[in-house]
Amino acid sequence: MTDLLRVRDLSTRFFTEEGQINAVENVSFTVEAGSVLGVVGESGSGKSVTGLSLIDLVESPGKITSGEIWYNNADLAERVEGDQPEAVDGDFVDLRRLSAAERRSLRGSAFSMIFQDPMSSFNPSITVGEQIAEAAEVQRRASANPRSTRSRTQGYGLGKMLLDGVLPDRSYTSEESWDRAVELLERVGIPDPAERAEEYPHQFSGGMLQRAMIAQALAGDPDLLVADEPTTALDVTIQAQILDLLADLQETMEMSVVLITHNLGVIARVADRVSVMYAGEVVERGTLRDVFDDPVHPYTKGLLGSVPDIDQPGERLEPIPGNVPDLVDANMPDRCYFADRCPKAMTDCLTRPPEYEVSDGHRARCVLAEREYSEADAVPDERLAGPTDDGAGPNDGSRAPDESTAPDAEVSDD
Amino acid sequence: MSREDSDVNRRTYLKYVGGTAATVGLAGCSEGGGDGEDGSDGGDGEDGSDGEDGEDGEELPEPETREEHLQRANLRINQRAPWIFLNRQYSVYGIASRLDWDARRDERIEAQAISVTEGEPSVTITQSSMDSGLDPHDHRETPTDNIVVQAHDGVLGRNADGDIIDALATDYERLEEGRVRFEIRDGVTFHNGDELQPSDIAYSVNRVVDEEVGITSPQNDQLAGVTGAEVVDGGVEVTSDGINPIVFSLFASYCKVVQQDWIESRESSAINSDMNGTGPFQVVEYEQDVEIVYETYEDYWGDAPEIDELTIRAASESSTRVSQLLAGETDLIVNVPPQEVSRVRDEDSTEVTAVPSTRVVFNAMRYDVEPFSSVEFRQALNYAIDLDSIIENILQGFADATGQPTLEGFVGYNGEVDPYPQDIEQAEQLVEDSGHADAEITLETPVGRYLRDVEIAQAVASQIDELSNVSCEVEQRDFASLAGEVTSGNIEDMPHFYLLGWGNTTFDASQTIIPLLTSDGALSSYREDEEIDELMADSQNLPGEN
Amino acid sequence: MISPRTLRNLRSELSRSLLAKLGIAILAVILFTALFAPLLAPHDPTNQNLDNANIPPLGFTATENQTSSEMVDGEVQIVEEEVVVNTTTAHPLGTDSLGRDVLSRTMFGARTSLLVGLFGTSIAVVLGVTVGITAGYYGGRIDDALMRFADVMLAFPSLVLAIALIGLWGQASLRIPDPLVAFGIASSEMPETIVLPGTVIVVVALVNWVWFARVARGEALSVRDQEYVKAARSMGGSDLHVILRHVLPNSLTPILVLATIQIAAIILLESSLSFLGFSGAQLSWGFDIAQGRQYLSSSWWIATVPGLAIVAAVVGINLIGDWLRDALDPGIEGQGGAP
Amino acid sequence: MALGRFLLKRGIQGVLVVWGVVTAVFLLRFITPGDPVTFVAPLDASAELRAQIAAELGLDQPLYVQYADYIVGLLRGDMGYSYLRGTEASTIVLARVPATVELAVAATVVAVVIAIPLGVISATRRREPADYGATLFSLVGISTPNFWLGIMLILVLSVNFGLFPTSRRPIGLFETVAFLVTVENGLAAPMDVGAFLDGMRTWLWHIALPAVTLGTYFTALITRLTRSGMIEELGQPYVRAARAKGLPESLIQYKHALQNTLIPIVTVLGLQLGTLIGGAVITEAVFSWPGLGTLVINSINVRDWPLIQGSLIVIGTGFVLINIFVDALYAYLNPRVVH
Repeated sequence: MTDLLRVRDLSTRFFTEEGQINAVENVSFTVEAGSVLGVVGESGSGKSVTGLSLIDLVESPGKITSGEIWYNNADLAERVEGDQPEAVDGDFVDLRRLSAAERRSLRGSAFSMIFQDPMSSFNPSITVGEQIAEAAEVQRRASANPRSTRSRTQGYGLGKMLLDGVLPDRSYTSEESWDRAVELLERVGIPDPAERAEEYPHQFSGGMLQRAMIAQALAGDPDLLVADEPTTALDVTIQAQILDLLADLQETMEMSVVLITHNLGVIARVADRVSVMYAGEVVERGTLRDVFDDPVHPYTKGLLGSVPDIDQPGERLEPIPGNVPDLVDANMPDRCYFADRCPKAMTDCLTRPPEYEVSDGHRARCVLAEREYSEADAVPDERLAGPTDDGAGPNDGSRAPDESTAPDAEVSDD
Repeated sequence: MSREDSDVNRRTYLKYVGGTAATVGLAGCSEGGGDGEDGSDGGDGEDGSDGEDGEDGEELPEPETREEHLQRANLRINQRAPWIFLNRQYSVYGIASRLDWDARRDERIEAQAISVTEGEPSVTITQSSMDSGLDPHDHRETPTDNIVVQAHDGVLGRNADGDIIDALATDYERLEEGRVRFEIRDGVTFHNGDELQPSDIAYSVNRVVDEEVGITSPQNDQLAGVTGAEVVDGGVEVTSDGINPIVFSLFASYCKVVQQDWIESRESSAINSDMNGTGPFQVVEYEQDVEIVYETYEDYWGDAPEIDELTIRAASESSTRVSQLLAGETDLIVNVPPQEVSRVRDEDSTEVTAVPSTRVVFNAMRYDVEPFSSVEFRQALNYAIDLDSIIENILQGFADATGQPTLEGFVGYNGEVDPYPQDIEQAEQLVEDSGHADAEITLETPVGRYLRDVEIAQAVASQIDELSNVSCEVEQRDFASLAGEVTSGNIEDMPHFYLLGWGNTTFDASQTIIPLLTSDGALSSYREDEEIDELMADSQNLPGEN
Repeated sequence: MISPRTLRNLRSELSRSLLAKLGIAILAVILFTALFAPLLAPHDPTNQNLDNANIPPLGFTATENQTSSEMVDGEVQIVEEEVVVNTTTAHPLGTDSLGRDVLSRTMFGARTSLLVGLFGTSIAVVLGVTVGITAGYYGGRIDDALMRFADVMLAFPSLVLAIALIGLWGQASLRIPDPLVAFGIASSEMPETIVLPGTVIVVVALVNWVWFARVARGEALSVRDQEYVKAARSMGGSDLHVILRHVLPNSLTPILVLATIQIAAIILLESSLSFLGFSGAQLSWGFDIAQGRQYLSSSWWIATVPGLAIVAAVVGINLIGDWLRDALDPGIEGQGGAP
Repeated sequence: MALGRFLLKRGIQGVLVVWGVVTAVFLLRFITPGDPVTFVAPLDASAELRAQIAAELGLDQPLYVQYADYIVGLLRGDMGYSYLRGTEASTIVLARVPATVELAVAATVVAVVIAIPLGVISATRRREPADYGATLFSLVGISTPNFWLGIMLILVLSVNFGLFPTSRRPIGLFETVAFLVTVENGLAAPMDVGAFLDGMRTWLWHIALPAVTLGTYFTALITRLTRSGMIEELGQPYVRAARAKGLPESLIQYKHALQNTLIPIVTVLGLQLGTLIGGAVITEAVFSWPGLGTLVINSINVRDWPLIQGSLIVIGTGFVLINIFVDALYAYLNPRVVH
């Protein structure tokens, strides 16, 4: 399986009033072509920001501060080699070294993204068909003259808009991209797509609109689809349909998917490989079987421990005590971020753990990958009461179990 | 500009006024001797004005002629000070240098008298407002008059200096008391080509004075005393109740002649949007509220005007009018405010001409209400005012101080009477004498009705306030409501102390004193003064000189 | 209402925004001048001195050609002397057509105009918001009736209202004794009373409340269908409670934005009413601008100085309005890729 | 048909509004001082003359009788006769409508063309010089008195530089267009393009300065509304989704964000346009533009009630029509309302 994407030490930070927030901290992972990578973690673990960073959608006050994103695209590499040799390594191109305009030109064509709430991801006053046709139109114009990014962004000023206001609102989009939109709607299983294309977002059900959003993401025939909690806002039956649709599309269009969710059930159902994120870091990654059947990192175990197993219905669920740290740089301790919540915390954990290789492709950022737990090295709690405890976060340091926000591994819509 | 040296040419000026004997009649001005005059009357610069003490009617000889009656009335009014006498304002015009035209005293602009030294013979005039309808007998505003006069003639007319000249009448004479006769010029045609008939003239006069004929014309007081007119063997005879001494000067200023069947065959809207007169110009194009364009009328009976085309427009904002003149968009503008005069003069293609207008501005005081009922208090207020500084600083010299209701150059003007000089001690003394010390008064003024009205009122109020024993404030009033109270007819509704302006284009004292200062005057604030009532009644029954 | 978080936002927004600091500075100066005008003003603003009328501000020369006319044998000769009117430090911003000090008048004018602006706007806000929210919240027939009434009010030129009301109860100027002068802190020649044109304030409010009604109605409409409002009503919350708790706070920001803009319109409206003789106040920016209107081509400063004062006041008020809005409505700013 | 029912309902409401305006004027006449006869008759007219003129004008009857006659007359399309001019009030008032509408629309166009791009730029480049510049420009624009700007423009652009005519409206847009489309005795006259172009140039040159003067306040207001609206829209999730599609930034700003921003602005635009019909008094006076504003003021000054009532009917109708148009446009722009 060739790799589509290799992410090396990606860091994204937010420079806000409260201080610098390290949303994503030296994250590395790879996405194999035609496979589904599941990115799982509690909310606030930096998984969404990772997704946004991939397609360069981090807006102020956030910025990608370091790291490389190698994208396997032969003709892009060839094209870029001319003026940016250092950005090319074989067929791979480091997107971070490209210009913002070039990165933008990849959005929609190489990468695309879908979000959690479909209703707020569509412009309420433009028909769904038109918005999808727009996506198709951008690609059509790009392919018409690949040379200039200018043509794709060919000016759309006030004058054009006034004209638009007068003429029917298809003026930016051509007939051809409209048909493509209808075809896409049909492809994602929306009944009588031609009529539905003329309707507005508020006339669609949540599930239908999510399908429309997927259709829109496929307009440019992307290599990689980043899906940020695509099913969270939907009820169970619809969720299953959407996951099936994603799986089906992924095969037929040889498209890789990065599925970001907090729901282990969804991961188990669709993902080929998994990255578990905690406090901005990938604490464990590997194949689905590695991570689910042979977890090494206590946090992964904790996550899996809090999922009811269909085979042992009576089993007691084990929530993970404590809370996710608030990622404010000044408060981040110089040790394993999970130490204060880790049942097996040892003295070795007081230093930043590197990423150990458990087996081929299965890595974990925990000493337990190298050695066994021994009571003697256990670390008393107060030593761990580092800056994370007295942080501005709501928790008052006490680790009373009932307070912990157990990751709702349940497949339930909130 | 001190008062003394201008005194001399005021005498010489007198001869200009139509035919009045330059009587210096009144035997010398008596000194002092008024009753109740105990304080020293050491006003600064004793310049022989005899107006500063109380009643002293007895010593002066009885007036005989009409003129002397009017002059005596003016003297008494000055002494009893029913008003604070302020100033007579000038009409200030801006004209293109290429124009040759003399401004008239009666604020009338007759395009017939305009000639062009260079450029095309087409002139544009910009007034401050357009007409309120073209019916010559159905308006009372100067702007409308200026538009109507171009296309109509009267029975008589006036030259630039105000002398009475013939117009549609070739000869006029007084038959007996209450009846005068006009011989009518023949060969005169209206713009629609019809001949002028004596019946047209009789009809025009009756349309003004008799509400059964045509409309209830608001001009009937202009022909005060005239009761009717009729055609008598080819001429027109006009009847009046009483001797009506100034009937000829009335016909010289008012009553335009219209064609009877042209008027009677149209209803009000048509009459108000077209004109068919005998005047030197005929209407070519009329856009209500915007502009009116005339061409010369070829078969005009008089000498043809020098210009071919005349356009009259309006711009209410004074700075806009001046800008139009400077930008060459117009040739003659009215009411150039004092502070814009230098701007017009700096431009070499334009200049300013000014002429004393027939409008006087004053502060009326109600005779029947404290503290204005006391003569001393009213005189004190007159002494408090520095007339010259108001004229110099607010009106930039474009005005003359006045001491009496009648203006210089008018029949009945009393040359002996001078404006009150400013004399603070005398004023404060008189206030003490009046028994109204520490009075608090409010001067009500319209806003934007007369040139600098609010500023003049504020200046007057502040100068009164300077007196140690009087305090005065200004209250702004919307002109409609103020005028409503002033013309309400009964004294109770009238404001106590207010600023007003009054224009009188008959060049005769009676048309100012009767309406404003006699017991049965329509808007009089000063009643029950038998001497003045009597003087005015007598004057109306004495034949005037002309 | 003012939670610690809002205060923090206000501070942070202030630290960051240059314009907000500018706004506060301007308004502080104006309020200070308005409050202590009798102490600060170099002259009594109503003190006339006709001899030194129309003196230009420092740094500007005006060769005033004093025109005067001479009656020479019946003809009016215009005599024009080039009089160089030298500026004096006594009147840094020059004098008006009656020789009154423009700087002092502008300082005192601040009081009247700001009070007119303040009272006028607040009456308009109260009236407008009540009508607007009732219309938006209840909808249906009430909404139509109130909004059509608003149309009638909008169609009415402010002048017709002004004349009628002045006819009804006169200028109704409120005379507030000036404490500084009363207690002898400031010199006694300063005017003792602050004159507020009562009728004008009412007229100005009656003309402007409709804008607030429209905005409040829009907000009420959009808030009414929100789930949390339905929830509140379903829990038996009285309409008034719901309005005060949910609708009002929500519509505060747009009302705030509109209020800061309308204050300018209100102060200028007072100016045009003064020009037409309807404002009781004779010591306000509006009155001076109206007076100075005729002199724009010669003594331009008479109208321009109070005009600039209005510009400064409005700029100050609006910058503060922006600052408050940006701080109170963080939603706008923090939409980016929050973690 | 939704649109038909909507128009009918609003039409009826419109009639009510206009009727409301006329009734309000009659009510105000009870308390408004000043008698129309003062201006028809001379100041020193005798009591009988006043009585006669009052009778002729129908003022001697009680107000409610005058009201009844007026309403009955209105139904027959007769607005009565102007007291001062003796001609039909309807012809006088209607003659003023083209000039007013032209100026109101021109001012709006000036505002939209300048304000919207300015608003967008300052929203997209927040806290950069462009934003500060636009904010300050709009604040100064909002607080500049109309007449000050008007007179200054005339003094500088017309008199000094002669770029523009100082004032007046020599030809209307309607007459200009008429050159193209005049129909003489049934058949279309040959198009007089020369005269049309000439007329167009004259009209444009004469309306330029008044439109800018009147439009400035308008421009400033819309700039501020566009800016705050755009900031809010650009923060919406659908903008991020649009970027995810790779759409060009300008398309996102103008087609997506701006269109949603304009929806609420359209209502404000409509209301402002409405106030310009009767409210452009000062600009009309300064530029001698024969509009309704000056007619209303002059009629009020002389208490020419038929003209006042006629003007208010036209202004009220204008308001109603604009409101209907604005609501329809609001529905067209905002699909959630119609679909």
